[in-house]
Amino acid sequence: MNLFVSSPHAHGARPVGQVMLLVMLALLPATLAGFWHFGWPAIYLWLVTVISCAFTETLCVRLTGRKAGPALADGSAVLTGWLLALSLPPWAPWWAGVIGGAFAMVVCKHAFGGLGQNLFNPAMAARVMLLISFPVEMTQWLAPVPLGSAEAPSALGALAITFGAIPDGMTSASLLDHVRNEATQGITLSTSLTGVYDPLELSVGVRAGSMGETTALLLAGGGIFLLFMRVIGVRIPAAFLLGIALPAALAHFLAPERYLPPMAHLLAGGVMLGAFFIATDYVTSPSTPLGQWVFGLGCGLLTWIIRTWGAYPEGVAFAVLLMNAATPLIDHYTRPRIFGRTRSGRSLPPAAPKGN
Amino acid sequence: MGAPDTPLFVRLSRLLKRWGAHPEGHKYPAAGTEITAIPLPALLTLPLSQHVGAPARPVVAVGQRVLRGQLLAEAAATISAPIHAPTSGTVTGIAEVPVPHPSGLSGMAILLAPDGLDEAVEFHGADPFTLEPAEIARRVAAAGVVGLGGAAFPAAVKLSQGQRTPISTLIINGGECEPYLSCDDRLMRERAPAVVDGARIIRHTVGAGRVLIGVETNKPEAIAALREAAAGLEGIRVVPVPSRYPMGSAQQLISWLTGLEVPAEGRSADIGMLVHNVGTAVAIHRAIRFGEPFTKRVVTVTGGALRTPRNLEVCLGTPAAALVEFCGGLVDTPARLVIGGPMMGIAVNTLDLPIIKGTGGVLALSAAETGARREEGPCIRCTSCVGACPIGLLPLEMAARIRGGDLGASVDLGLKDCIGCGTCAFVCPSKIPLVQYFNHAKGELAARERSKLKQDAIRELAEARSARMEREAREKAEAAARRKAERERAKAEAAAKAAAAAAAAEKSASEENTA
Amino acid sequence: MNEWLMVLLGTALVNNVVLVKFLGLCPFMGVSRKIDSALGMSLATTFVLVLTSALTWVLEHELLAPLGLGYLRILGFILVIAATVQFVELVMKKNTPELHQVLGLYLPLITTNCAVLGIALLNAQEGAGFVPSVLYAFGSGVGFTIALILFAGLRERLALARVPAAFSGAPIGFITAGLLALAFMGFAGLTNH
Amino acid sequence: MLGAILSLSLLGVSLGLVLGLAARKFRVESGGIEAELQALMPGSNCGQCGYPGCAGAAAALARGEAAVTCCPPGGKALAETLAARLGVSLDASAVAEELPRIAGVQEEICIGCTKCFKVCPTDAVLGAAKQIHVVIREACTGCAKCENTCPTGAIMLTPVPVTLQTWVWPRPAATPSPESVLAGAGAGA
Repeated sequence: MNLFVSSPHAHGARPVGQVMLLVMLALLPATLAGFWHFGWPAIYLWLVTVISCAFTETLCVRLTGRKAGPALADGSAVLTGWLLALSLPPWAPWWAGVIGGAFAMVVCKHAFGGLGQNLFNPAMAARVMLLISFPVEMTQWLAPVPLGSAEAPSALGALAITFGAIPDGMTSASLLDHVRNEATQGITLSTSLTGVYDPLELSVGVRAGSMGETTALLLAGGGIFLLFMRVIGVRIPAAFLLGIALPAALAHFLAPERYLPPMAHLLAGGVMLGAFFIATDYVTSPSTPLGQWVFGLGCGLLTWIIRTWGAYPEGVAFAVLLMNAATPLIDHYTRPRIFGRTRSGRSLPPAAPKGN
Repeated sequence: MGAPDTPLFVRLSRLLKRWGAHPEGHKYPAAGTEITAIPLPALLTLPLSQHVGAPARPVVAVGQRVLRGQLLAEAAATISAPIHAPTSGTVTGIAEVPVPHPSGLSGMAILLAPDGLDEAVEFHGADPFTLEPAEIARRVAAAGVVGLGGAAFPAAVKLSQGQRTPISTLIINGGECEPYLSCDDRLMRERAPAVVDGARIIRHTVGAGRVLIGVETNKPEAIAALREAAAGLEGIRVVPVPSRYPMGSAQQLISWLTGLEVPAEGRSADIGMLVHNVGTAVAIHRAIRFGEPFTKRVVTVTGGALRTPRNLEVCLGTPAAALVEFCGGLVDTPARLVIGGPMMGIAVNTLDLPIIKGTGGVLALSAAETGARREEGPCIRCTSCVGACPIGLLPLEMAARIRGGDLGASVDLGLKDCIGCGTCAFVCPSKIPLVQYFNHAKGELAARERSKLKQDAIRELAEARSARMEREAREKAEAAARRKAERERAKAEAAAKAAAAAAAAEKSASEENTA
Repeated sequence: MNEWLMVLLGTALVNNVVLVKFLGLCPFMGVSRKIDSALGMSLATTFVLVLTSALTWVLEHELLAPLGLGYLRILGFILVIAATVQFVELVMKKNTPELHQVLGLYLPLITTNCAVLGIALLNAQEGAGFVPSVLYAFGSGVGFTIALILFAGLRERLALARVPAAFSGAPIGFITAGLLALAFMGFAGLTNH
Repeated sequence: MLGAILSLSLLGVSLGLVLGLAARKFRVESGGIEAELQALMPGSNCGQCGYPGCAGAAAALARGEAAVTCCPPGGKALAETLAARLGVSLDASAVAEELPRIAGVQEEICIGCTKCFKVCPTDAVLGAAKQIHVVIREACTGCAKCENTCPTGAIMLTPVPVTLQTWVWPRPAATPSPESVLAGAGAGA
């Protein structure tokens, strides 16, 4: 029996490992759809990335003199690898997954002290690092080639893609890339979007993009599952989606020829993945209720700004990183009101009792 | 929810702010058993400090025979409470014994060996409505009644407080939001008329207009019984409140029932509210109507490692072991023994501890119930604790700063507003002992405050000493100077005398010469 | 109007003085432990930046250029900047002692803050007009402020993190700064439209 | 060349003039940090810091010679206050959390020599010649001066016993071996 055991003497929380498992469960449908859309190379890339994360996590934990078992068991490393894989071009070369995974684990997580200590979302930081360092490989999208279709590479042939190079003529542009390219040539949206933009197609993933970008519907479904299971709160995803939809709607209303419709913003690119799975990362998002609204809105708004005016066609990863950087500040300035105090922290005045 | 006259916007805001937690109740089977009295043990141990405030001062001698209800120790200060003999017997000692305290340290206690005769002193009951409020408060104080909701704050202090500030609403707290405990539940079911009468006495004492009895919805029988007892009585309303921890905290209950918040640096009386626990109401009822001092209470004895959980009425001072034995003993080695409820109770490593005024439960929890003992994990900033905190604090940030040794920063974050309810630690997926961090910091800050006071006192002493030394030195120097001056004057005088004498001699010589 | 906004945006975000141009790293690492002092420091720097860019513009265009003394630019600028900072410190000490207490150690740092000299030199090199020069300096100050305050927030959290000893202190500070710079790459191209 | 020399000299002289005038106009009496520090010290002049009394320690602190942790009677609280005032960082764990100790008299061997109460800086020892001395616990700083002068070893420092009133919850033990090999307690130097 131990003395100095503090109350409470009962616990009612889901352990960390279970939380991570639920997130993975929510990601599963979209991932499977991604596998189906992009075939074996995508599966290999996913495997390589997850293994890279798990391996580097083990290495780091061992280096700090602890047992790797418990650290791996919480599933956070696998989840990071998973999210990173979902945000990469599905036919990216193997080394992208390996370098990205190692960067995420070593530089973004364990240099800061491991789980719960990092300041930036490891998956997104790795994604941005890869994009900046290897812009060519990181923008080679391709139209879905569903498993079993004629163009789909076989399990063996796919090895040549993941560990070699993408065969010529396979690449295609994602919607956002396409719009960006057309816009630089002065082509108006109504022309450039003809035959390319179909909300239905985008929501089921028949579009070029990364695995986690294409099946918006399944991702949103997974997100709603997490909301329902109370793994994530509603504030960040709702604010994220609002933060991108509102300015997009306003701009599209004012100049439909220049600005994409809000639906396209919501369904294309990594918004669904970002809003439900990336921005909601506990560690790197604010802890105050108001701060979570600010954070989500900021993510959405920055995404829209970068997509609309920036040099990069997709801004989710940058927006999340930028808001990660602002998280401590947001927390600092959005402390909740304490019971019995005003927002500024002064005690409430004694109220004269009402006559009865 | 039937919270009366709560503004609509407050009710709507509750949908957004869902503080608290929903621990598993575990109220049954104990809640289904009637309150049973247990036989007297061989020795009653009555700690002098069973309440908030100064320990009581013994007024009996070792070897003295006392009767039931006789005063054993008197209140030693304004905030203190007397202790009475629960039965007749002999005082066998006044000594240091282990008391229920998280430190496991000992405290002074009166040891009373019952003689089995249970002879009582004469009690003087009265009709409360003919008594002056001040007289009621005095009698409640003399009966040693303390708040039975857990804090054990002397009840009479709150009653006389009510005389200074106008009280509009009396709230009787039947929340009993702690899991496992059902002593208040049984009290309300079995002694509803006493609860209601106690409430009426308190209302009379403080001059409150209305009485709200808040009971969590998981106690429908208690609500029914109270409603029956209060039927036909003007201004007494039984209000069901949602079962949510910590609804039984006075501030949360007030806020839920009236929509008003107690100022952080004030008391509930500041907003015209007074809260008393149902057990306290019954104790006040007995103290006034029958003149009985507070010497017995209902205790829930339960837990997965106990054979037959039940509610017992026991004399104060009975060892917890006797209660457990009466309930058939343990079926299993308990993972943890707890005095009080599982959320705020204290873990102990022995059952040889007396039941005191504030003890609501004795729990023998199995390993499955405490949750497999796992080490503290890193904080993943999931903010469960932020959502759960009924006060609106940021437990994760406070704990991080305390861990880093920056107690001042944790105070800036609102450490002093923490009520220690444990909801944050309950919902923490990493099992971080948040409550211990906060208790450590609060204790450490109090210790620093004490040492600062001591240092200020010491500084004064040191300054007084150096002033004294200076004065002494000065006086010495002055005295020396005086003596020196004296000596010199004497010397000078002597010299002058000698010179005069010499001159005189010379003169006379010359006179002689001239003569 | 729009053009000026672009200058501001460009200097504050896209070509952030600290995170993209890597100027002024000394106060960036030195005065970023507390959000409050970071705020004071960055406001002071912004003030000095604007003031000195105006003064150095006058110096450049009224004295050095007419006399053909372009080669004395660095020397002259340093002289003016140092004197200005000293002056600001004196005024601050007198009028806002609290702020001075916080910044006391760091104010002289502004003298050697290469961002201040750098911006002045860049302005002179590009031969920018008076208003664009001041605007450019102001935008740089805003960028410095944003970077410093963000970084201060991050470091306040870092102070509570269980950073391995090998990384604790400056190393993790630089890693964080690097990741922050990575995030700022997202602003690239914002002013091209 | 001449122009360069002239213009730079002119610039320097005029700037120097402005600064000189400003230094006069905005002159601020330098605050007595030493006095401020001395007010924070316990004031018992016990000498445990190794400086001549609290004033000496305050002076040393102001010069940056003494460590903020130099005052044992002040303990952790004083160290933190001093660190905050002087703007130096204090590793809270570095302050030895020594149990406070106070003096006590063993009646059997006390000979009533009065030496101890003559040296006590806070008058915490009471007694008279040939009488057994008593220590007032509230006034004792634990400076050990009495212990050192007592000819019979009757006065000794003992740890203050922890009571129910003074007991403090211990800080939860940190996660077992958290990065114990590579880890430092805090970061952000």
